[in-house]
Amino acid sequence: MGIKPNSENTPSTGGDIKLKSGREGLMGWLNPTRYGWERVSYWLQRLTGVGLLIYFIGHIYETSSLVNGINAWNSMLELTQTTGGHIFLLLVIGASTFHTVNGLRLIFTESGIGIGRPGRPDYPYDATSLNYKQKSGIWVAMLLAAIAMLYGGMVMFGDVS
Amino acid sequence: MTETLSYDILIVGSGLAGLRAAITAASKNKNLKIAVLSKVQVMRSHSVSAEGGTAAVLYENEGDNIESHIYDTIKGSDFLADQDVAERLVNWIPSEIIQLDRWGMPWSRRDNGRIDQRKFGGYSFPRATYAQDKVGFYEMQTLYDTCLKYDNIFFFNEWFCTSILHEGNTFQGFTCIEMKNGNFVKVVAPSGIICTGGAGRIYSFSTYAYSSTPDGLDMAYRAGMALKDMEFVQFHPTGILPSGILITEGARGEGGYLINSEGERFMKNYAGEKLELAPRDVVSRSMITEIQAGRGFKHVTGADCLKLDLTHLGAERIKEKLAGIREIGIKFSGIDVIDEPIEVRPVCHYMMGGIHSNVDGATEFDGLWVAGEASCNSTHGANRLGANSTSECLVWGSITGELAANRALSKKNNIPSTDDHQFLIEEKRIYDGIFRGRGDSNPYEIRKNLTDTMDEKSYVYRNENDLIEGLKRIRSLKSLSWKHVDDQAKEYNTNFINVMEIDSMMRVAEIVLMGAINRRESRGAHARIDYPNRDDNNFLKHTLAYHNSDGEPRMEWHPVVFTRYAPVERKY
Amino acid sequence: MPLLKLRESQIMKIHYLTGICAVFFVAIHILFRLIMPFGQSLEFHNVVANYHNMYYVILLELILVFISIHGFNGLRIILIELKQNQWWESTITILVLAAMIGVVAYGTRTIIIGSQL
Amino acid sequence: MSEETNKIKLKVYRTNYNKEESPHYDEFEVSVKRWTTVLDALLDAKSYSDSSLGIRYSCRMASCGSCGMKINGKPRLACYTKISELNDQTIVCDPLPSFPRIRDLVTDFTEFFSHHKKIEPYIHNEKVPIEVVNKDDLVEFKQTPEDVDKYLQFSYCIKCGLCYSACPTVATDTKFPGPQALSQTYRYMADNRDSGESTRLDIIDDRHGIWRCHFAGSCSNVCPKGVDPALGIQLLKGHLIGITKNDKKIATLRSKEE
Ligand SMILES: Cc1cc2nc3c(=O)[nH]c(=O)nc-3n(C[C@H](O)[C@H](O)[C@H](O)COP(=O)(O)OP(=O)(O)OC[C@H]3O[C@@H](n4cnc5c(N)ncnc54)[C@H](O)[C@@H]3O)c2cc1C
Ligand code: HEM
Ligand code: SF4
Ligand code: F3S
Ligand code: FES
Repeated sequence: MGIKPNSENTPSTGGDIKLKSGREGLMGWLNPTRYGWERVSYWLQRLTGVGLLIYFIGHIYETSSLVNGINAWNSMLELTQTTGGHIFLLLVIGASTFHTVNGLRLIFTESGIGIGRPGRPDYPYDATSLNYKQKSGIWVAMLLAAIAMLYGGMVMFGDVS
Repeated sequence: MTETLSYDILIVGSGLAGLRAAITAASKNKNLKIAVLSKVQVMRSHSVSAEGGTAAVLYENEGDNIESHIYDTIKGSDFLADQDVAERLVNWIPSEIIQLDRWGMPWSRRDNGRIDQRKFGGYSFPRATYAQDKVGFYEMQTLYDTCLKYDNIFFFNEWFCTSILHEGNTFQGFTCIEMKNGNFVKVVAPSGIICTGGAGRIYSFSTYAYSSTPDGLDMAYRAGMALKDMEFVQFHPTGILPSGILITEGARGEGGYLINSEGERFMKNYAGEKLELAPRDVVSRSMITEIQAGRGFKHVTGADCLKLDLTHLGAERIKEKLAGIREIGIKFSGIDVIDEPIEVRPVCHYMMGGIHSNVDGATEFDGLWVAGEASCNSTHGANRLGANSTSECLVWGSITGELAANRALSKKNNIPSTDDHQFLIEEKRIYDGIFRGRGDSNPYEIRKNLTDTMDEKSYVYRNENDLIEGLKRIRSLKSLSWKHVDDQAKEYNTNFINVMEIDSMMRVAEIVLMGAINRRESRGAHARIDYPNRDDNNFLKHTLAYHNSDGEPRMEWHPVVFTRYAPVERKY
Repeated sequence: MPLLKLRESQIMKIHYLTGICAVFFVAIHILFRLIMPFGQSLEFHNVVANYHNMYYVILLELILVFISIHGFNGLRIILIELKQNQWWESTITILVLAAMIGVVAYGTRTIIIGSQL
Repeated sequence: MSEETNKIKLKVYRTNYNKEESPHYDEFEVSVKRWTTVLDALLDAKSYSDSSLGIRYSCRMASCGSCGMKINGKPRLACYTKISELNDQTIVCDPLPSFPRIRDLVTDFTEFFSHHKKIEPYIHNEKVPIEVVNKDDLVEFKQTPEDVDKYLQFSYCIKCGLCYSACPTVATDTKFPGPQALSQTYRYMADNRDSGESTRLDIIDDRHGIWRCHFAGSCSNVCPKGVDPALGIQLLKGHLIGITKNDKKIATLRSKEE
């Protein structure tokens, strides 16, 4: 034992005490419990961001077959222009729409725009920042994503040759 | 296992008084190492609950003056205050208000940018400086944040002090339990300040935090210091049911009424001039009289009560100035004070008594000071005025901080002797006597019994029979075998802490009752039905209680200091 | 590396700006897919024809750079939030930068060769 | 309004790592009334069923910040949560997520407090002496009620840590100051007595600083005191990017005549 003053000036005699970290880790990111729409949007933004990045890298790889001539391109098209490929593309369309619209909302709010002003909170407390503008932004993003997927589906599945 | 930690100043208790003392001492000299020990996390101290205001004279140009604040305090105390101490308080506190402003305190303001003040009970001028209705909370936050500026203040979060180490009458240190890991440790220093706050949890119906138990008082008492004026317990008129949470006096200061079941503003019959803003003892007694006359309400729990009406203040005023109590009302009583009067009842709120100290906050031990509610330097005498307590904490916090720092500086190189004798005795007392004790009654039931007895037998009105009955009950509880701790774990053992707290409650409750029995008069908060008048011939003096190794406290008297005001009849 | 010494707020400004620009670029990029039936737009000669349009090539390059910066920075954010120690953080920064440069280089190669086909 | 008594089941997370006890839930039956809070129920269980229950509490009126725990899946204050408003016959109490666990419901706040300390949460002002030395010279800062309203909301914070435990970034990032500390940065920035803005912005504009907040909003969702930390944080970001300007004028001391 021995005193261990740390930078926080909260000394402890330490000893054999064991603590267990309570961090939720990755589970905390999606955390299934009820934290409201903003949490859902946080999670979707992240998911779609990573999804888009993967698609983006894939897309670059896909288009690179161009350099190897028409045969290589066509065989690549054969791989991707399948029903499965189209469904994947549909998800990408949805993801990019959501990510874009919600991303624009985030750019505004994270610059302090449209989020409200501090003021005297009256009980029962409703957080100003979790206002209807934010919520409708999230819903609009989801709605547009759905519409985009619908439209994309019509284009892709409507007249595939 | 005797770990010894050595600091320059030890401050036990991190309420307003403790933190204020720490800052003064720390700013005095960077080389002083200051330890702030608290059984809760530092910023969780009971002071955060203080709501209404801090009294100070700020507006002499508008008619207030120092003289009047002094006189109000002394008159409020029913002339039992030491007058030199009251003068010290009143002269000092304005600078503390300004100091807090410089440190970032969010005082409520007037439109011209100056600090605002509101009316409070017993004052002849609106001088309760306020910050909405969370004064204590904001003050705590301001002091805590300011403490973080100093690298020489060390916070001992959740360290429970059990006893004072001393050599003769010289302070040496404390024995403590670090709750997180259960280690029993000795902490020594040339100077110490006790700021362990009030002990209102010896009552069941109480505004106090659960942590406000008398272990600090008991620690001093066991070490041989006197507890002074313990029979004076203040009952605040407006505690809500069923929890006892406080509705601040500020609610009446802003214009709230008390009404009885006939819808009458009954205070006009008791204090024609000041009405609801008479001092607390007066209002509480009037309320109990109303209830006894059958003009009370019945709360759904069965308790008698009256109502506090704020509806006429209007939503805007309430939301702006009494936001906290509106929240409390809705949450804990189910009543929005904007729409409906709220049920209230007098509730244990403040202990005028405490560890005997002089005008500098010095105790009977060299090197040990006491500040805040734990102290009884006799500012408040027999009845404290609302808003004078946070003032007291701030003023004596800085006074004692300064004095403790001076002593620590002069003894900088004298490492206190580390004789283990007392440490071992204390270890035996708490580990053999309590931790490994072999009681069979449930200590929590004993505690309930004790606090209910206090509620019943030494409430607003007292009489000889009740008090003696109460004392008997406490003594019989004390003699039961209840000292045992079911939880034998070392780390974070709240069961152990609780039992130690109950142990101290026993002794202090006994002192309150004995003091009340001995004081055969009515003065301030101590109202005896059998002796309804103040008796200046026999009882214009302080009660002292000393520890006696054979159990019962030894009671003594102590003179009151007068400087300029002779006692007169107290009318409002 | 001075690039690594950017303040976090500067990095985020870049992140937001690249995001906003991406909205427009990608919109044009997708509109190009829609001027003719979707399947047709993907035929080799149509695609290569696009690559001969100077403006379109510049647009593609910009998309490539901007989205790489934005996307890989996003990835960096996620990864440094996962684990905190000096080694992990510098490794992530370097890897992400390398991947970003790699993707941009690889994509640029396609664009250059494509425009010469 | 009658005084109905109702029996509920209280499921409490129990563990003591030092005794190699594996985590489990203990169940208690507690009778509750309309106003019984979760804290009341827990203390009831502690007093009459199992006194070894580890729990931290003090003020029982939601002003000290001790009793934060996860109640029915969400971080809440035990003393501020009435059982009747949970609408559930089973109440599940877990320790606050993201804090190291000491025992049962008790968690370690050292790291949380140190984040608060790191943002230098005290008034910086070079122009005005912060310590009142000369007692004859008692003048306060000029600060109008409107000036107070700009930061007052953020000083409602009771340091209960609920926001910290709800934040997804905190769930993995140990260096992230968390919503509490960040909103206190805003509190001091908005206070016109303070001129430490650039110092503090420097501290939080760090790799693990303010930008690790992605406006998940959970902090404001759980805050029992209406602090709305998410608001403060986003406004700070606005300042850092340079979109919003701080129009604060540093307050001066009142002159003696005023
Ligand atoms: C609900 C309420 C409202 C009030 N409102 C007002 C008001 O409006 N105006 C006013 O002037 N006054 C008011 N008061 C009174 C005032 O708040 C208190 O008197 C004052 O806060 C006491 O402060 P303190 O620093 O002495 O002690 P406290 O704040 O009570 O702190 C005691 C400290 O001692 C520590 N401690 C105790 N025992 C031990 C131990 N054995 N070991 C280690 N640490 C220990 C505790 O952890 C705590 O940190 C109010 C009181 C209550 C109950
Ligand atoms: C088209 C317009 C786009 C806009 C307006 C946009 C906007 C944003 C914004 C504002 C964020 C930050 C969110 C935060 O701070 O938490 C973000 C994150 C991210 N974006 Fe985009 N983005 C766009 C396109 C893309 C694309 C095409 C990709 C894929 C390559 C992408 C990948 C990411 C990733 C991986 C993240 C990190 C996720 C996180 O931090 O939680 N974005 N985007
Ligand atoms: S911001 Fe709210 S939730 Fe967070 S610590 Fe402060 S009071 Fe608690
Ligand atoms: S929950 Fe966390 S991510 Fe931001 S808005 Fe609150 S700090
Ligand atoms: S006990 Fe103080 S906040 Fe709950």
